[in-house]
Formats: sequence, C-alpha cells, structure tokens
Amino acid sequence: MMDDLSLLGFGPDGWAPLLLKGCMLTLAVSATSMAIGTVLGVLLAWARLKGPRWLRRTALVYGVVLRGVPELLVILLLYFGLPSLILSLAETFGWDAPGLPPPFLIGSLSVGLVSAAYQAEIFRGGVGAIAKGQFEAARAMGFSDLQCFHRIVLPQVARIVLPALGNVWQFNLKDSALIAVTGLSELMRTSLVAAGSTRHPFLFFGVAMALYLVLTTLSSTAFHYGGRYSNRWDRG
Amino acid sequence: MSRLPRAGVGFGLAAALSLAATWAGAAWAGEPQRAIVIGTEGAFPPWNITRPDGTLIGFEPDLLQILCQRANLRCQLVAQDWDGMIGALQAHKIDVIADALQITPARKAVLAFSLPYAITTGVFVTQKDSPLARMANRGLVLDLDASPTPERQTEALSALREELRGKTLGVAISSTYDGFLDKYLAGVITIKSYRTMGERDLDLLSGRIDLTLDDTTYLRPLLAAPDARDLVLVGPELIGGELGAGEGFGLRKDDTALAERLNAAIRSAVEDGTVRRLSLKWFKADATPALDARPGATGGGPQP
Amino acid sequence: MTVPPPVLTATNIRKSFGDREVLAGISLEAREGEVISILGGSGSGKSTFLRCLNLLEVPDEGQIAIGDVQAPLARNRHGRLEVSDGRAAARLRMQTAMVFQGFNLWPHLTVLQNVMEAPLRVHRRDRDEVLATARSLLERVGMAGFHAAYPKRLSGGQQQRVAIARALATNPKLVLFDEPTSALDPERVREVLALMRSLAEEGRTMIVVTHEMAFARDVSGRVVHLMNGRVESSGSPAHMFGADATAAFRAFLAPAAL
Amino acid sequence: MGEHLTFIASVTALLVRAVPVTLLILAVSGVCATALATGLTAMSVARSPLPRLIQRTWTFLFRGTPLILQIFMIYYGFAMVPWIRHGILWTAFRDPVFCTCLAMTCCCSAYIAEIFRGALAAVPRGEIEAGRACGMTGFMLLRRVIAPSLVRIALPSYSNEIIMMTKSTSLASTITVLDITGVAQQVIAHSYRTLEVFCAAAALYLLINAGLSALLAALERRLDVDRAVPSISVPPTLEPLS
Repeated sequence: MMDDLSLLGFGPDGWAPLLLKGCMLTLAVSATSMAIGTVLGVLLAWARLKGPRWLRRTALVYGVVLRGVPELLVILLLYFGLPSLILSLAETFGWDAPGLPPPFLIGSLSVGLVSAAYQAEIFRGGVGAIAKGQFEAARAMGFSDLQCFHRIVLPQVARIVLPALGNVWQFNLKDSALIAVTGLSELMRTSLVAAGSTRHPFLFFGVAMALYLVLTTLSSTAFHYGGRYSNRWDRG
Repeated sequence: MSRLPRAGVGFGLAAALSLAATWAGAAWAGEPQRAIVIGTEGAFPPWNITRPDGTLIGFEPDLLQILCQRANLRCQLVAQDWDGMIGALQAHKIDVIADALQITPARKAVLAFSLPYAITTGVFVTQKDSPLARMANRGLVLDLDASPTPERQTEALSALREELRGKTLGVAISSTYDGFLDKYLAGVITIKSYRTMGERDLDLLSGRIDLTLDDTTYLRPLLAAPDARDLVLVGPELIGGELGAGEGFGLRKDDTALAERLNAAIRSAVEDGTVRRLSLKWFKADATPALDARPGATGGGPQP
Repeated sequence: MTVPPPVLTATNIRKSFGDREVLAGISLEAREGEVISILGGSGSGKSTFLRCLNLLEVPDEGQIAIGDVQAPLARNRHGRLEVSDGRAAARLRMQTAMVFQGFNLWPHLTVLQNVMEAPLRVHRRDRDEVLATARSLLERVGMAGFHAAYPKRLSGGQQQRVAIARALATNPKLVLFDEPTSALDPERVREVLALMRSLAEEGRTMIVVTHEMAFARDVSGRVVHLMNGRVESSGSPAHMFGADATAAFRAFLAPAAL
Repeated sequence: MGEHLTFIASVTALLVRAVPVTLLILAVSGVCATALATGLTAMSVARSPLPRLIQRTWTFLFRGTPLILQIFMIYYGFAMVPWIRHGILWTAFRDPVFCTCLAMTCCCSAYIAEIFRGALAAVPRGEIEAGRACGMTGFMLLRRVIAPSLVRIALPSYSNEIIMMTKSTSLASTITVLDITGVAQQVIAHSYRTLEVFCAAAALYLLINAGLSALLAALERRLDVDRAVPSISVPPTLEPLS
C-alpha cells in the first residue's frame, strides 16, 4: 500500500507530476481541437446552407465520411499520412522541406476534423430551428444579411447549440485519449506508460479514470452555467 | 506555408517538453553543427527508460550524449511509440531511430543503418509454472549465421519447434524477431502483436500469452524486478541471421551525411572503450560489437 | 385642396408559386395619411401581395416604389425578376415597417431592445434620441412598464403592441400590417385594434391585411377586395359596405354578417 | 497507378476477412448494451432511491471517462486482480474480444439508457392518460401505450448510437484484437504503406455504417416514426446577398 502511495506522489518515483502534466496536455489538445472544430464547423454549416451546389455536396460528403469512420482511424491516418503528404507536396511544388507537424498539432487536427463534422450539423440545425419570422422581421426593417446574422441569428443559435456543443466538448475530451497512440504524453498515454513500467495497471488506469471524471465534471458544470446564461430570455 | 515550421516548433517544444532531452554539442572541427531529432521509445529498459519526471535515461541516451558531442550534432531526443517509428523517420519527423534497433535484412530494405553500437542475444521468457519452463537447451547460444550449420543447432531448432507448437507468443509490433519467427516458427505458434513492450509484459505476467522472445538486455533487468518473480528465461539464446547483426541507429537511406558522422563517432566510441563502459553500466555485460570481424554483418552503412 | 403625394406605387404585381398563380396583376397606390384595408378570402393572395411590397417575396412581374425609392428589381439571365441590389432593397425596407401575424419579436432581446434595434443598427441614429423615442412609443402602446421584460413573458396582445412600437420606432413612411389580430384571443383583439385606430387618426399611412370588418369599415379610407389574385372591387367603406357593393364582395361578407 | 490498385485490392481482401470480428463485437455489445440499458432505464424511474443512485453513478462513471481507458482497465487492470486472474472468470477475461465487448456494453449502456430515459420523458402524458382512462394499468400500459411511443421517439438517437458503437469497435485493435483496424495496422507494420491501407479500412467502415443506417432507416419507416416531432424544421432560405 505504501508502495502504491509513493507511486502516486511527487517524490522521485512518483508519477503525480507527469499525470498532472498529462491532464494539462489533454485539456490543451481538447481545447485546440474544439476551436478547430468550431471554425471549420461554422464554415461547413455555411457551405451546407448557402454555398453553391458543389460546395454543398462537398460539405455533405465531408460530414458523412468524418462521422462514419472511427476516430482512431482518422488519427492514425493523419499521424502516418499527413507528414508524407506534406513532403510530397513540398517536393512537387519545389518548396523547402517544411518542418513537420508535431503530434500535438496532428492530434488536435484529427480530433478537430471529426469535431467539425459534428459541430457543422449542430450549427446547421441551430440556424434551422430559428423561426422563419425572425429573419423576416429583421429583413422587413432593412437589416442586411450580416446584421441579421450578427444581431438576430447568432444570439439565438448560441442558446440552441450550447448544450449540444457541451456534448461535443465531452466527446473531444474523451477522443483526445486516442491521441495517445501518436505518442503524445497526454493523460491516457502517461497512465499507459506508468502502468507498463510499474506494472500496476489497475492503480494507474483507476487514477486516470478519476482524473478524466474530474475534467468532464468540471467542464460540464461550466457548460451548464454557460447554458443558463445564454438561456436567460427563454424562461417564461 | 513559411509559418508552419515555426508554429510546429513551438508546439513541438510544448508537447515534447516532458520527454525530451536536448544537448548542445561542442564545436567539432570540420563539420558544421547540425540539429537532428532522435526518436526513441522511452519504454525499453535498460536501453531507454522514461523516468517519472519525464527525462529519458538508459544506455542509448548515455551513448548518444557522447556520440552527438563527437559528431558535432545538436540532438533532441523525443519519445514516441515504436509502431510509428519507421513511419516517423520516413516522414522526416525524426532523423534517427535509437531504440535497440536490430540490423536485420528485412529492415535494410526500408532503412539505412549506422554501424552497430552493441550486439546482444535474443531469448525466450515464460512463467515459472508453465510447462515451457522446462524447455531444453537453456543457455545454448545459436548463431543463425553459422555456416555450415552445426548439427546440434539443427537439433535445437527442431526441438524448439516441437516445444512451442500451439503456444502463443507475444511481440511488440514490427519487432526484430518477425523475420526469425516467420522462418522458423511460422504455422507452429500464434503470434500476438502489442503496441508497446509494457503492454506485452503485462499480458505475459497475466498469462494471456505463453511466452515472449526479446533481447536479453531487456529481459534480465525485467526479471530482476520483484513483481516479475514468476517469470523465467528459457530455451536457447539466439544471435545473428534474421535477428540481425547487432543494434544500429536507423536512418533514412538518402541521409548518407548523417550516417558518416555517426559511424565515425560509433567507431571511436567502440575503440576507446566507451561502449564497453556503458554496456557494463546498464547491461551488466559487455555488448561491444566487433566492427571489423564480420564484414557482412556490419554492412549497415548507406549505399552511396 | 392639395392631393397628398403618393407613398406607395405598386404596378401590375404578378406572382406564381410553381403552377399556381397567386397574384395576377395587382396595382395599388397609397397616398400619405391613407389607411387601406385589404380584404379577401383565404388564398386570395392578400398576404403575398403585402409581402411583395417590401420584397419579402420577389414578384415575377411589376414595379414598386416607396416614396422616391424604386424597388431594385431586374431580370436575371433566366428572365426571372430578382433583387438586383441588396443595399437598395434594404433602403426600400427602411422606408417601411411591418407588423406580423405571429409578432416575430426577437426573443433574445428585451422589449426596449426590440424597439431600439432597427433605429440603432439599421438607421444608425443617435442612441439617446432612439432611447427617448422608444420609451415614448412604449408609453404610447401602453407597455412602458415592461421595457426590461423578455417577449416570452408577455401575452399575445402585449407582444403585438410591442411589435407595433417596434414598427413605429424608425418613423416609417408606410406601415404594413399582415393580419395583426389573427393570432390573438378575442379580448386581446380589441386592445390592438384600438391602438391601430389611434395610429390611423394620427395620420399614419397604413396598409392592413385583415379579417376585421369593423376596422375596415370604420377606420380605413379605402377597402380593397382581392379575389383569385386580382382586385375584384375597391372603394370607400361607405361604397363597399353600402348598397352598391359587388355580388362577390357581398358573398365574401355573408358568413361574417351572420 | 495500376500497382496502387492491385495493392489496395489485396489489402482490401485481407481487411474484409476481419469484418466478421468487427461485426461480432458490434453485435454482442449492441445486444448486451441495449438489454442493460433497458434495466438501467427502469432503475432510473424506480420509486426507491437506491436504484436511481446506481443508474446515476453508472452513467457518471461510464460517460465521464474515455472508452479506450475503460477497455485498458478491464483488459490490463483486471488481469492484475488476483481473484479474477486465478478464478473461474479468467477464462472470459483473458480473451481480448470479451474484454472489448464488456467495456463497450458498460459504456454504451450508459448512453443508450440516457436515450431511453429522454424518450420516456417525451412520451406525451396525454397518451398515458388516455390509456389510464381506458382502464389500462401497469404492464399493459407499458406494453401497449408507453413502449410503442418510446421506441418511435428513441429510434433516431438509438440509430446514431449504433453508428457510434460501430466506430468504437476499432478500439479493440489496441488490445491485440485483429479487427479491421487491427489488421490494417498489421499490414502497415509490414508494408509501411499507410495511406492506401487506411483508406481501404475507412471505406469498409463507411460501408458497414451505410448498411446499418439503411437497416435502421427501414426500421424507422416500418414503425412509422413521426418525423415532425423530433426533427428540426426546414432551414430558412435567406435571400442572396447581391
């Protein structure tokens, strides 16, 4: 028992610093991928709603593929495939060999690409859920499209999509564990390395589970309060 | 596009901070300094080990510190999973693989190798209460390159096939022993591949696999640990042939300049006893390779 | 006696949805201070016509001018009319305001913010001035005590009164009412109609699509009866509701009279 | 180019042989998770607090942690627990496919139970009252009134969850199971040709998902799922900015 405690401590044999660092990295990767997903998701939703035909189709296919292929496969594909793709592009166009994206970037990008596919659906549904009269009232008063989006659509979409985005965030947080396969020492990989080298898998996976629970609980609480705020006008 | 590398470096530092060790090599006459990234697993004791505080230690980090200085290289050591190592090398993510990489013919098809900086044997390990614990020819060294093949060796190999029939053997994915297993034990045993040694060892301890085949330098310290007291080394020790001609650094085939620098440094470290000193420190045995004794076996250098 | 200048001139408006012709060429002129009621059975095209006036629907044929702003309609390469200049369309709409059947208040803004939104953002008027106007308008529609409330908390009649205040906030040349009382309880209808009557007395130019015969008869200066996408008859209330009314308009009124 | 195609063809042939493993994991954990979820849903509406607490804890635990971690915990962690390692349970726990199915059953049952719970709350009260008014009680009310409505409401989300599960089966590859992803990685370890192999594997998953989607959509049509209820209204057409 004392053994186990010292393994989890901050001493020379303790894994606490690495596990905490892993937590921070997990949060950083999840946040980066969420941001990538939001930007790309908004663009995809726009493409689906208002883009020209070819763009609508492309966005549709993107969604079907990225939501239909296992996240693990996407991560592995990007991890192994992207560097060689960049290299061959660089060769084709005669650029200097660019520096290659590190696991952090590849991991956030791959989780972000998947996240974008889900977020696009959420934004599309959110815009669709706004009553048609809302747009008409704005247009009847001479609002431009941009003004209409900024003043009327965005605040209402925010309320509708925030709970769903909270779910996507939770998925991002958990999907980030898959990035462990690229060797990025986030929480999952740190616990795996610790379990392998100390041969105490039960202990370390248990601790990792507890840490993930802390992360998911904290963030869902944050989304809960964010949701309450954005929802303040909807409580009759 | 020009922003990408810089952003990449920033993230790389953040991400690799915990597992990276950076050395600045002293100025060395002749060659200009070059910055390289060296990939290692950080989970293959005693060759390379991740300490809880994130630093990398072991035979290879120690040796590389000296080699990088002598070759005037600014080396960054990064930990990454073994199964992505060769892909990472080919994708220029890393420039050198330092992970007890055996110089095998199969690998030479895709990689270039430096001169060997160590030579070690492969050995089987199983559970003490397994029937395999009584395997024959324990401690017998089989040199698979020996020609003509001694009769005792042929007998030992066929005995091995009989003893292992129907058993499950675990290896790390794309391990050194793939070639050997394909040639001598294909169809006889079931092979399970693991992403890391740690996962395989856990399954060996739990008994999900009957045995594993790995380097003596890795297995001896493993067996010394208290929680591995149920394990035992069994059967003959293997060297040469499909197992390769010692451990060398894996390089891209077109990176001949780096190979020449490293080879010169390895040669000097072998000749002045540095390799012997470090292998005694980490392996409790001398693993110094004979660089000129086996002309065929050292042919890891890149073809011009 | 001087004739007031026209505020709205709509000429030969046609509109089809697929094969169904909804508007078969309607012209209408509204002069300053005029209150026009548009009556008609369901499917007669009255709402569509109203929505064409501020380009919420793009007509297939015809011309529209509000004040001196001409609707920017042009034929595309398929020969269909479309809005050729979004800014000009917005300018046209800035001259008008619309009150909807379903209120269409913006739920995420308070009552006061709803009223202030368009003059602030679209007309870019001075904030203090807009605030003063908004407060007095809310006073005017009897909603002064609710300026901080969100629309969800209001009854239908209250919401429609806020929507009317919102429509007036930009001081439009023309206010379009699209069945403003159809979604309300009978007792709420009265408060909204009373408000509209006072606006008419104030000299606002209004076009009202409605089912309220009493309003059409007592308040409006002109009644237009649409049938099958055409103006079946039109004239002063005295004329339309008098002995000279057409048979078709009588038939339309009949169930209401019962 | 031709060489690429022959390589992809031979890889696909190898991967197709792993499809049954993927489908087996999906089928076993799908059936078990649904059954367990039904139980959890019942617990969530129980009168006494204990079953409700169990359901809530279960959901918290399995939805709050990554599935891959649960798989590792069950596969490697439980293997170090003496009474599992040396008991009768070991015959099951030593099998990675069993461990994957167990982890997926636990994890997905938590998600499915939440879907069922939401659907239960969405069954119109009027329908239940109408049933009561006809004199139905207990099990009959559940079977004749609540269950049909519940299934219709839950089916779209349930279909989504099944697709998620299909994707999750790929995690089995991380504990030595040779499913589609596992074989793909094995092939890459020998050929070092990542792009072609992963694309072939991705295509297989898409195919499986397309098949499942079609099957579930047919079921939805059969049950006459009222699309107007849960789906979002038609997106508005904004006027083009000229």
